[in-house]
Amino acid sequence: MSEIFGFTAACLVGLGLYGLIVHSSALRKILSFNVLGSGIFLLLGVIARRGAAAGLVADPVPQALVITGIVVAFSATALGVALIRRLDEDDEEEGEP
Amino acid sequence: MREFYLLAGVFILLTVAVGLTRVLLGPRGADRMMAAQLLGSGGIAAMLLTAAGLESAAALDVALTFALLAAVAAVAFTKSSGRAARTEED
Amino acid sequence: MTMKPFSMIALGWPMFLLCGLLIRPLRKWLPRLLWLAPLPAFILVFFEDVGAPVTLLLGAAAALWSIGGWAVPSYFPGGRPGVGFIACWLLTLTGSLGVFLVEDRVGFLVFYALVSLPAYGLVVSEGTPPARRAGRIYLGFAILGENLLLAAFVILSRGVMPLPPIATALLIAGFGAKIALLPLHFWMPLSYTAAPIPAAAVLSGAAVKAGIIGLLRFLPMETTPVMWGGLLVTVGFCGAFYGVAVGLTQCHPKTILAYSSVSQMGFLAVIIGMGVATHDGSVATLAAFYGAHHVLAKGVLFLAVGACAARPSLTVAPAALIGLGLAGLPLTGGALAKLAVKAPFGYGPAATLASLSAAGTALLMTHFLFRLADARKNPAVSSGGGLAPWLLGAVACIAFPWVALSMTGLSWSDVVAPVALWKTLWPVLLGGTAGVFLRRIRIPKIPAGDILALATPAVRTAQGAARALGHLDTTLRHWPVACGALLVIVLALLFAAWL
Amino acid sequence: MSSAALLILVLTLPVAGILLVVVGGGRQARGISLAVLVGNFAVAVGIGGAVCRTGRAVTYSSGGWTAPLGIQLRADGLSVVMLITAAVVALAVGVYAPNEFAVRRGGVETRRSLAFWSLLLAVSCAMNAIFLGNDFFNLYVALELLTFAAVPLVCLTGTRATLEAALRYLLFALTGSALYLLGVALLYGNYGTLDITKLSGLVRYEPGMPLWVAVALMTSGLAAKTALFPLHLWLPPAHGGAPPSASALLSALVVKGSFFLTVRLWFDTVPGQAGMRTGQLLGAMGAGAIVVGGVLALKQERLKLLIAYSTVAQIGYLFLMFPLAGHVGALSGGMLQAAAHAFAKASMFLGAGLMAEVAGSDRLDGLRGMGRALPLTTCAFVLAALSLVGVPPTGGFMAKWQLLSAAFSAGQWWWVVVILCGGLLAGGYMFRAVRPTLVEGIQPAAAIPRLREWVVLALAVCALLLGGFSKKVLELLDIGRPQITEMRP
Amino acid sequence: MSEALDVFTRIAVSLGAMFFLAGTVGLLRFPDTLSRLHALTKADNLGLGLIVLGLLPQVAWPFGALKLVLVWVLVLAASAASSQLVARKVRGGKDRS
Amino acid sequence: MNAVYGLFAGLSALLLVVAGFAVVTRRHFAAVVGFTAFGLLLSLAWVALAAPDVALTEAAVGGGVTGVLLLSASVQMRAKMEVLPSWGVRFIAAVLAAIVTAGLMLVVLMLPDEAPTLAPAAKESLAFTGMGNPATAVLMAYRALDTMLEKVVLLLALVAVWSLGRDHFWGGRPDFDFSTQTSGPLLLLARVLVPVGVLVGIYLFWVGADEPGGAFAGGALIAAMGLLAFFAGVARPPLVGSGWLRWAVVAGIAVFLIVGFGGFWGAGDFLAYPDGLAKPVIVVIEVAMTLSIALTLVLLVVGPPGRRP
Repeated sequence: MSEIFGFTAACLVGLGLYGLIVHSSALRKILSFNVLGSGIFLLLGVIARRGAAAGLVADPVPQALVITGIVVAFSATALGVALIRRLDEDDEEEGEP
Repeated sequence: MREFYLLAGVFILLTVAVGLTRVLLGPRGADRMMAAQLLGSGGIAAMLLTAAGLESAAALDVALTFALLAAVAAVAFTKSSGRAARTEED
Repeated sequence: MTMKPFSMIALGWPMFLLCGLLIRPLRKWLPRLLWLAPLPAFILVFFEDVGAPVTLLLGAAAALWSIGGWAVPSYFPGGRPGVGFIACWLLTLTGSLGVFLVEDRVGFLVFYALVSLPAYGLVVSEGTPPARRAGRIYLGFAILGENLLLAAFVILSRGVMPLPPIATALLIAGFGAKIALLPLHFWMPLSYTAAPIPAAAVLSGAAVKAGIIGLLRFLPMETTPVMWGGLLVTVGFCGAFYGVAVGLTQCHPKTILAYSSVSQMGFLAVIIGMGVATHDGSVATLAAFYGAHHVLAKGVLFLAVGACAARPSLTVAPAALIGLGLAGLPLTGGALAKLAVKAPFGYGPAATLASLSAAGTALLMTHFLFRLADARKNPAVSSGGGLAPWLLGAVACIAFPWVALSMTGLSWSDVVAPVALWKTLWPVLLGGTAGVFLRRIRIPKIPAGDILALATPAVRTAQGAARALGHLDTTLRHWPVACGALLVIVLALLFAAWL
Repeated sequence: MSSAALLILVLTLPVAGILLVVVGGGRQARGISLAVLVGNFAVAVGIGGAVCRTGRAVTYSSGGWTAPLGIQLRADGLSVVMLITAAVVALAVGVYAPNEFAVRRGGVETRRSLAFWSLLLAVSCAMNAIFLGNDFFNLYVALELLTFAAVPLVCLTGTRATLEAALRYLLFALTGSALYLLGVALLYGNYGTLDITKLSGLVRYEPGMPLWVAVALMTSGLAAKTALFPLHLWLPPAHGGAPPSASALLSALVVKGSFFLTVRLWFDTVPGQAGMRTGQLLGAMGAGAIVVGGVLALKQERLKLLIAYSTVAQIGYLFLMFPLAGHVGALSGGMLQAAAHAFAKASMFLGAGLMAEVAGSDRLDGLRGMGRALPLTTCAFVLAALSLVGVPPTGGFMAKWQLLSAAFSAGQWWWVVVILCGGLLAGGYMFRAVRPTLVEGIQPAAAIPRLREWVVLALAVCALLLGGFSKKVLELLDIGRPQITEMRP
Repeated sequence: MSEALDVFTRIAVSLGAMFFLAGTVGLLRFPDTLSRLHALTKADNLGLGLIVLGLLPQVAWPFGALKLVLVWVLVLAASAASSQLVARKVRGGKDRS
Repeated sequence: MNAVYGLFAGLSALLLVVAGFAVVTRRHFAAVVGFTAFGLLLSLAWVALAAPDVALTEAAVGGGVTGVLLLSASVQMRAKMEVLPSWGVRFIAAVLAAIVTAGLMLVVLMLPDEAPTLAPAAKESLAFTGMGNPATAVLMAYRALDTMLEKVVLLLALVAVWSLGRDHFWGGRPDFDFSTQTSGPLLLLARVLVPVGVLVGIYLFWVGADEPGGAFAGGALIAAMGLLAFFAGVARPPLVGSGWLRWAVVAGIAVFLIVGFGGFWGAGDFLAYPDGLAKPVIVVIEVAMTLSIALTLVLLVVGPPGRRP
């Protein structure tokens, strides 16, 4: 049954990739990257759920990987946004001397 | 009973998701924000129902977290410099 | 890199002198000490058994480097060439001697690179636009040759016997680029014309022999298939006559000498080719003997160009002796060399062609001598430097073949026999007479580097291709394109792996 | 502590250094970092010694939790060579780092002093983690660490162009690592482990489409981070615009991180299993890199951009090892190229930095007279160029030798043509870079500390020595390699 | 007893869901931003309240119940404050900092 | 079971619709709002996938700090509409993405029927760690090295963000939109929400050892509360040059390292926990980590210093 989420994950990956290709603004690329990342995490979640065994409802290892992955993805988002903001500030300074 | 919770949760989710069309329609930033707010409280409700439906105590904590964070995004929206939000109105 | 201990000293010594450049007070003196650099290698020749071909070539090369080194200060204002020139000189020298002494393949490539690449600094040291152009072309060829040899040597080191044809072809092409085999020759006239006279002397005399020793060592005459010998002979003869033909259209004595080098190296290739074609290993020594004579002869003729403004009388006559000697004037070193290599040619058409090429050499040399005589009035060509080194070189050039005669298996009686005398004399007479007549005729001028002029369309095509690649790069560096390419690569990899 | 514990030390030492730099502020940053980098080098050499002594790979399981549950660190010959290379380059960059990154005694911390030193240590840490990692997710974290260290290095000067380059780099690198992570997820889903050793045992018996999807995703993600043609969009502006110390790190080390992972994937995880075509595809991209990078390098007017495009081209050589996998010389040739390029390229970028400091810009036509103004640097420049062109006896030459040898024994002559063309192009663009420095000219007087020049020269000499000691290096590379019993059909 | 509670829960939860539906309709159909805001805040707070009320009998006492109530209180506070802020912003950005 | 199926299907559909909206829409602000909604749905999915730890982390990060980050960026964006490439490019991109998606779906179907899993191994070793939550055991014991490196990534991201500041502001405060003129509702919100939030954050990390929760979720929640406090003007972002801040930022990793090397002495291995003391030691690490994470996240969101010290 968790295959449904597996498919969703695949679609999210596709959506993220599509967004990454077509968007020209960096913010949207970051957003798409996050969608892509969520898809991957969701896939790991499905894999974890499928690995339920030994009385555990899910395999904890992929879940831990996802948590680590979320932190990394957030760091990436933060750095990207910081860069965007800085570029915007530069634009403003150039626009309003 | 558990089925009922889950179905109710899905119903609420779907309902508020329809409200998300506001995000699409706008016209103001505030409208979009409100739609997200609605999804926020709807999501919390769905989360509570799911917690009951799946008997997952931790989901309550998730709902709690969302309840705490519901305001933060709205505040971030209102406090961020209003320039872009206003330019969007015209 | 493997070599004998004494070789290490012989090659370490110039490197040691090179380090002297780092010490400021020594820097001033180093140009006057250049003649010392090849001495250990020269001495080594007499004590160490390195095989007859190497002994001959190395001895002659070391001698020429020493004489050339002696001449260097007189060609530069204040006797002080730039630090770069000295460094390049010493490096090229090390490489030039090293290729004879090193025993393993990788080591050979190292010294081969050393004799090829730093010579760029010698070619461009005058800094004029033609010198820079010549340097660029020279370097291009050096790198091309280096790359071809790299590939060839990798195949060699795999130890597959017999050698695959591709390896032989690569070897011939690689070394051919060094010895200016047709059609890889056009860098030579450009570089030798551009280089300062002592540099041109050592490059034309000693440095090119790296290619000869390479051919001798890596295309063993006993085992290389006959076909390749035929190829070498054909290409060599073409070069021998082509060099004469284009050389005759030139005015500058240095350019004429350079075309003579093209011709002579072609002839040397013929000799090697004959050895290969007959599977006769002893030809290697004969080729080396011929080559060794060419080392000294060509080297000192360049010095003659420089010296002739100072004392024309002391220049032109010995130069005539040496120049016509190259063609085989009886009782000169050249005649000995021609006689030594007579054997492999036998009596067939090859022998006739060889004699004709000797006649061609005589013709070209006559042309050169006239131009040399003219040059004494032209300060742009001859500065009148290096008289003493020139005279010493001339003596060495005339004496050397007699000293080394025993190594060729010829005896006195062979040399002074009337038949032998006639055999070597008639081509000289023929060529010389033709040369005198030719002076009356106006010969169309061909720019130095001849077929390079034909390369313009090729250059234009290359520029077009480069521009196209530039556009390709710009396109690929668009975000959507690159990102899409990423996905395409994923799919392509999957497709490739899965099938 | 056993010698295996050195593995954890080389990982944590730079981390400790980062913490100290952040806490101590910019004032002590230089001292702390240099001490840490020296220590890092010593430990790397120590690991090398341990590996050589035992003749086997050294492994360490953190916390005593063995794989697959825990994370294993593993140092084999490849790791050791790259560890030492990275340690040398990082140390050299640290010593070279100009005053702009230092704070005078008693001064206040500056933005750059804090950022530069912690990022330098972070690059070192990430490289070590990548070279030692034996777990694909652990390697993912290390890879991201590397990205986060590399991106801000690009825009340390804060000009608009570098900020844009950094953003572009960040986004593309993130896309690449996302694909890599997707592959990792699929690997785990199929085999239930991320440990390379374990995986290589499992995939031998259960290959299949999911495996190849994972491998394809990981490989292309890593190729994006390595800037393999045609995925090189971010490299020229990033490497060409960053401050020289940063460019040296980026070109010499950072791109090698993801490349090293590709090697781990292909040579350690699925050795001898991929069909002919995948290797050919990777090789074709490498060939494209060699040609396009080389031609573009020929067209550049700015020294640093030229060197950056040369990196694009040189990366191409690295990927020629994949079509030749399984033949003697392919792996060693690629790794030698990675190390030799690291030394030579670091030397060139650092040297270019000094020249730009003297000349005021890095335009090629403004470099005349450098030979007189900066003799040591020019000398290093020439040496490094020779290594990049592949002139004997440099490391670059030995690398090409190995690759050619593999190409011949595989009977794939087309790679020979590519390598030879690449050599000619490299000769051309390096000539363009070097020639102006050797021509007479007048340069404004600038006080460049001799030490900085010596560092540049030392790196170039390393590239040279790598060729001289290539036999030893080749022996070292062989230690701890999995025995590939089955050759490709 | 438990059945009676179940019935109560069902009724409360269903009512809550209806309020959400109403909120959505309001959000979509009301003519201007402020009235939409008005409809929304009322509806979703009430809806959530009803659901919390309905779930109260079903969770573990006292900790779970406390959390449930806390969730509602927090959402109330958040929505009260944030709708104020949004409203101010809509009315002319007086609150601009 | 049908209802669970319905939940899965409904959630999936919503996830796709919302994510599609966030990706496709041309308005930046709308996309960001959509993405926030997406985060919420995603946490629901995590709950449904029996991964409450992930759900908490996703909720705390996605709903809090990421939301603020993206909103502030989108509001600052000058151009409000996205300029998309031509139809052709979009079509090709869509086709490529669709092929990848289809391939992935196929792979999902081909996942082995008997899923390989480390759950038994994790369960078996759980007793040695003294913890009840296997996810935390993975994070803090089995794969503690990952967790440490990931914290270094976080720290490095902070250094990176700081390095984007301007030289003359160095050592100053981030120029985050904190209020100079505080309004009533906001103040109220800050006064009510922040203490509760911090409390809940501490609670989350505290129960993390045995139940879903953990340092990162707790830290992220506290960070969001910190941001709220800045918005309300109750607190101000710290000077980036201040010593305490630096110490606090590195505390988590430092404790990790100390414990790690203590492991050599106490248990013979790096990051090995002595018998019976595993849980307290881990809690010590988590305390330091929660502090560092909360602070780092706040600093990441508020950005580089933008005002003179």
